[in-house]
Amino acid sequence: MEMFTAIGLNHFLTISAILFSLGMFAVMTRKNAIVILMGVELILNAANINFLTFSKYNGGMEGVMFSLFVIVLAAAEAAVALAIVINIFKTFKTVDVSSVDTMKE
Amino acid sequence: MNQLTLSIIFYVFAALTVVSAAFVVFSKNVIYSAFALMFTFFGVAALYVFLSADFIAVTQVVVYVGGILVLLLFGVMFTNTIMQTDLKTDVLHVVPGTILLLLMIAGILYTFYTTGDWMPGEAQLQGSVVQRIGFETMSRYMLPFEMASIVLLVALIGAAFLARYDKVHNKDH
Amino acid sequence: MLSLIVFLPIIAGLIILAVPASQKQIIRIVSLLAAIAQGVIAVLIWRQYDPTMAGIVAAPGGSPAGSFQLIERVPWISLNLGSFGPMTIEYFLGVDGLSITMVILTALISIIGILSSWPIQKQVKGYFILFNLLSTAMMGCFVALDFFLFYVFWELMLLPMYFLIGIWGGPNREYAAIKFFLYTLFGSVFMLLVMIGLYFSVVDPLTGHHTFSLVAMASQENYVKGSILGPDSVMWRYAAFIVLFVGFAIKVPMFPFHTWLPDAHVEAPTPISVILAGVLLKLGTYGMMRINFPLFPEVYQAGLYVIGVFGAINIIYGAFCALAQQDLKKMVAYSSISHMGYVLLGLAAANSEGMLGALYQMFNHGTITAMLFLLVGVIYDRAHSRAIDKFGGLATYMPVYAGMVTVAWFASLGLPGLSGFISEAFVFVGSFTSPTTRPIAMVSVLGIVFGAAYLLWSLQRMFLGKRKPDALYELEKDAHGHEHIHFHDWNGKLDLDARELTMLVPLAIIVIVLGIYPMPIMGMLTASINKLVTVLAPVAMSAVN
Amino acid sequence: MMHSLIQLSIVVLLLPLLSFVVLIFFNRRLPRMGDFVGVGMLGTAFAISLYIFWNVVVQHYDPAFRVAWDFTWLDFGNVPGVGPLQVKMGIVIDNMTAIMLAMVTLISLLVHVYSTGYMQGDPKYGRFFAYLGIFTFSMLGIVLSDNLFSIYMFWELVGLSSYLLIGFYFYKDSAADAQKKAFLTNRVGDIGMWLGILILYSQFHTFGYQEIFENIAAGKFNMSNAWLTAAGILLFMGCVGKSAQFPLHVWLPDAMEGPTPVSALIHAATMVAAGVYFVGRIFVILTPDALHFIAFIGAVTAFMSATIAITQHDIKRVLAYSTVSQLGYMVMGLGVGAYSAALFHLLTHAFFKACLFLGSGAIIHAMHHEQDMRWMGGLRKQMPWTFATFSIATLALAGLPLTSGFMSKDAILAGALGFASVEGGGIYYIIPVLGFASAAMTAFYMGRQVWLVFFGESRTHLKPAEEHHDDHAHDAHGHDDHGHDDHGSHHGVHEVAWNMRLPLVILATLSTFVVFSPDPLDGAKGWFMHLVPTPSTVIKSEAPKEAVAAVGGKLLAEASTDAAHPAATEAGAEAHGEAAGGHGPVFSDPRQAEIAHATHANHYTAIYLSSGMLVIGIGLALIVYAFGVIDPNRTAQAIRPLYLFSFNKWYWDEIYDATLIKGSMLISRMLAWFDSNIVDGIVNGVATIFRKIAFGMGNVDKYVVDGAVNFTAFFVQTSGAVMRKIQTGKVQTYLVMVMVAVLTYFAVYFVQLMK
Repeated sequence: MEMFTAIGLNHFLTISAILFSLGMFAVMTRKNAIVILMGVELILNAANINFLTFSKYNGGMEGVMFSLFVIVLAAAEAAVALAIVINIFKTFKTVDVSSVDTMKE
Repeated sequence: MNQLTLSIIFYVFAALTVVSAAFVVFSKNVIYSAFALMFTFFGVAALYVFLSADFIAVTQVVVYVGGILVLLLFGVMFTNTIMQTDLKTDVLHVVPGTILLLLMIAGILYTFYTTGDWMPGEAQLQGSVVQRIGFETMSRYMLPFEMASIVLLVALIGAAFLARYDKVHNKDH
Repeated sequence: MLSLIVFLPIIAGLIILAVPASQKQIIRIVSLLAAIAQGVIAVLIWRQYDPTMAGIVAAPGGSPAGSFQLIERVPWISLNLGSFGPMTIEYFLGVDGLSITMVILTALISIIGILSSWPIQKQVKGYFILFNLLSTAMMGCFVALDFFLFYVFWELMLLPMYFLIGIWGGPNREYAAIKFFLYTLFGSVFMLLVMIGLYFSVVDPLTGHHTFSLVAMASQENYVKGSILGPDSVMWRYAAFIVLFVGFAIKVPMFPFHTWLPDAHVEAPTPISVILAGVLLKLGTYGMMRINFPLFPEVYQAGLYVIGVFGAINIIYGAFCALAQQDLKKMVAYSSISHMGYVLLGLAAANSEGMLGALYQMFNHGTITAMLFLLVGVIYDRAHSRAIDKFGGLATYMPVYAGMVTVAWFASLGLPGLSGFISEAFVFVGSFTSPTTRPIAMVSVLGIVFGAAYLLWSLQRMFLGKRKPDALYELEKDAHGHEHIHFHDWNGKLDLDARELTMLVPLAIIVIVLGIYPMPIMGMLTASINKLVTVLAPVAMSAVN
Repeated sequence: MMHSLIQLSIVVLLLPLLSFVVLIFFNRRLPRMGDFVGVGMLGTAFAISLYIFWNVVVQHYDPAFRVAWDFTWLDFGNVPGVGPLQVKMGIVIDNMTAIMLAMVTLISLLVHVYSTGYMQGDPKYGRFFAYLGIFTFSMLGIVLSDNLFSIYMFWELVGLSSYLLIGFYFYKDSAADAQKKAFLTNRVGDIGMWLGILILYSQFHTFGYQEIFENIAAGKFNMSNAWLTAAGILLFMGCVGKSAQFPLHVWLPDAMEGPTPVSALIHAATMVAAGVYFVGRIFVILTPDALHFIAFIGAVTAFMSATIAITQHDIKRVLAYSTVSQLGYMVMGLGVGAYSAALFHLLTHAFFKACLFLGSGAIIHAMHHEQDMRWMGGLRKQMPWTFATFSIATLALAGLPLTSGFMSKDAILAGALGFASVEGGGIYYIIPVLGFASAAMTAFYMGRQVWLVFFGESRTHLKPAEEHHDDHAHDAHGHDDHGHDDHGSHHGVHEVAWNMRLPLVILATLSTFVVFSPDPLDGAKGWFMHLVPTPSTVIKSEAPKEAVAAVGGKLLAEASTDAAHPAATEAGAEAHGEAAGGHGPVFSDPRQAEIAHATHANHYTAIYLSSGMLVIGIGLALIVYAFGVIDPNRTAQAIRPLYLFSFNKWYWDEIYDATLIKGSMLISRMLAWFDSNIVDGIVNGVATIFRKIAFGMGNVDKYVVDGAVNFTAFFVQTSGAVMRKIQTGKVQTYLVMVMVAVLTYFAVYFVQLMK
């Protein structure tokens, strides 16, 4: 019971792991490029949770600062990625990444 | 607030985060995914509060929900014609993907629980850290901060260029 | 100068990159100009070459400068590996008697190859870029004196070849391309291991550091005692020799590893066949002479008999297989296997006559086989088939073509007065003079008869006699009662056209001139060959040990 | 400084080549398709050769005459283990060369002249003269060469020109077959010759005759004597191929598919004699064992082809087998040591056989390409010139006294008799017996031929209509494009034009004895035998065997006296009636001396015997064909197996076809099957196995490729295939790979934690 009531480091890490895996799953399996982007956001969020957790339980400010930068970069990433997705859509008339495989040749 | 209440609130938000994240991932409808993602972001923001990072939580809400999510929604709108009701997306390799997902969770958690001498340090963060963030930003993290701003600028210009180039490109043809 | 001749085609490739894909003629002309410029430089090198300088190993004192010519040597990659000391890979080019003829041959065949690529219409831009890349890689292989550099060029060759067969080839091209690629890749992977082993075993006497320089490796006194491939590590040296030999033998191709060649030739377009047979096969035997044998002379001496036996198998087995073929190009491909067997046999002789014959045979086989494949391409262009039995009587209707074929065929079967004879003759002279390979030589002469048999038989079936009832061409009578030949969908000239003659006539002239007076090429080889034989001699080895 | 004769001989050598080059490229642009170029060049060459002949033979008249010149052709530099090594090419002129030079250019010139008539109207008229040019060039090359390497080169070039000329009517399948057969059969002989050359080179690192002879004489041959014998026999293999000796004789009769002037020039007079000439050149290094071998081969060839010639119907085929038979004589002559006799026969045979072939060409021409003697007859009235010259040549071939053939053949037979007696009789008498039997048969079949062709009544009308098709197997037909319509009619038969008659007359004149010797019974008194004496062997003979010493003890004693005192030789020779004996060669080798002596002793025996054989042969021919006492057809029926054996040429073609050709094709098909199914099959099979394994892994599909031969290759191949599948171009797939890798790492990590 102690394990469930005393909210500690491991609880946060568990949530972060689940979030990360779900994000990874989206990136790996979904065909829609936008859902993939959402998956990436989930991964970033999971990372952020980890940063903050360790920051809190270590007493340092590094994690907080890093999570801040992560959020900033996520914003940048989302902007650029969406621009690319829209470009892909204009070129291929689809956002289905499985049909965008010109790299193969 | 006693420990138990805190725990319950934590679990509520944790469940909100995880469930809505799962919904994001498993939903076939992109619009639903996008909205579920909003809940996830909120849930995560709440967890940030638990972690004594209220400034980050606020930033999370502002940037993610206000910015990124809106962007994503725009993306959904752009890439799916409104008339096209079928916003569902296919999922590739569900079974291996799910197996991989479970394996991943199991692997990470196992690592956490077995490796962890995650003993809490003596000095835990307490209370608001907004002031300290401001202090750190302007001193120790000056350079990364500037660089982040430049990256943001470049990303903005790049995004604008990508979208614009596309138009020019299209005109050519 | 050597850098120029190596990288000219790449420069041409870069220029082509900037040309729009629709400007096919410009692309072709740029490539041709680069190849001609390469040819001009090759001629300049030839004129400038001093045949008295031997090469193979460094001049006394350890410097290559007094022995090799046109040396270009700058550090290329320098890494500090901590306890291993500094690792330097050099950009080290130079020519000696072994490579000079190959450089000339490569330049010549490149020109011919580009001329014969003229009719290609599919993705011209990509084709010529790859072709130029291939040209650079081949030339680089022949002039590189740093093992690492050699390896880079060697691997660089595979890529364009793979695409050139795989995209511009015949119906079964993907199979052939993959087969070619995997076979040769298999050979070169082990070469990499041996190369690294050699690096840690050899010290350049001038710098005192480990080196990839082939010149340093060729002198047995530069090997460190106790190192992995040092003089006392007998087992590893044997293993390294065998592994290297197999790597090169695949390229030759030697008997059990030869099956990629007929497939690759049958599927490859004509110019690629020309390059493949004309230059690429030579890289195998060149590698043996430059790297495999001088680096491990005592293993070479121990393996002479085996090499000779494989040579004889190649000669006779290739001839027999050629005899049974129905596809003209496949027959020519097997004839290449047979003729490369002569090179192996000459190398097994371990004396000057045999080695000289082998090296001269490499040059002659390049020119003669180029002719053969071009001629096969001529009939394939017109009739879209190479079935030997589907013609008959062509000599009556295509006299110039038949005359060219006769010259090429007789050159291939080793008629005196044409260059192939002299090289084959000296391969036999050498291998018979050496007591080790004497019995092998006595068996191998049968190859002369069977070589004549399959060539003459195919000549008869395709060109002599009368038109076969199921022939792939039609005869039409004109107003004067003369019969004219007609192919189903061919609108070009029926007999050889100007472009084809431009390719074939110079080759025929080379074949005839070098058959009558071989010294222009042979004179450049003798000093190096004599040096090589000295380096490989058992006496030289025992002196070191 | 080159001797002027050398310079002239180079001109002679190059003129026909020039003719070839000009004609092959420009024959269509020249008037008359350039035949005057060929004739003119050959005329010039002949004039120069005649000058050389005059200078050497008449002015010098010295058996030891020899001029040589060479140049460095290939320079191998300072070869390790050998020292400075050069390959030289050069020209040597001695009496034999000068004579051959004149003979070859003369016959070539006459054939050129003759061809202007015979080949007229052929669409490839100009090219014919070009081919004649390159043939003459290579033949002269053989004659002038001073080393084995260049003679081998010209040897093969002669093979090439023979190939081109036999296949002149290449649109006929029979001609295309014959040319291929000729080239390949010659190649078989050539590889023997090449191995012989290699044996000698491997010891001395030189190809020059003179150096090799000197080295062997100095005892520098380091291998066993068996190798020297092998070298001799192998070099003789070249002669077996080129001179159509048993067992490689099969190509020569088929070579009659070529135009008749070609048969006269190449397949009768010059090229086939090159083999004999070559054996003559290397005569001095032949060991006794090798000589025995050569003698037996020659005798068997002479006998066998004479038996075949008896039953052939085709006029050219009879002559072809007679050529083989006569070449057998020459080879036999060399084998028994009658060197000068054999070469003498080469010369005389060249003239009368060329005359016979050209004569038969005239007949064929006149008969509108009818070659079957059964449908000829009675031609002596229509073609008197041809008849006269043909008869003279026939008599020379049969060996009637007063002809050149008599002198040379008799000298060979005398040599054979002498040889047999010296070698101790027994089986060695087979050689002269076969020789005399062949002489009788030669007289018989030549009598038969002359009678069938020239005497009696014309039988043209007897020819069955279908005969033309039935006889395809063994009949050689003329041009396909004209002449068929004229079959069965003979009203057009008339004497040929002057340009075909003149060569016949000249050649017939050269077949008489006066040209060669003042004494019609003894060629040894003539200039030829004087100028071309049998050279001393350079082989160190072993100690004389006891048996030989016992049988020929007296002879041996005389011989050693000969060696010691040349004067005594002269006296001894004179006792045997040899007027010119004073110039006779002096042999240091006892065996050679004995044979020479015994030959002199048997001179008259040979004359009597061979004249007897001649009488028997011609008499039998007259009895059978002229007087009709014996019906040839009925006789043939009576001894049908023998007749068929002879008619089918001892079944050699069938034997070779069933064994060598079918065997080679079978092996080649087996090896090709082996290659594509076993060698490649292993490669592909391994690939297939791994493809299946890969399927089992669930990630590999039909794009899996083969290509590896052993385990490592399999690994590379499989992973290559997997990689290919993995390279989907989809980032997600790559990501999955990364995750799998990370998880694997986790797994490993956990396993380590467990421990």
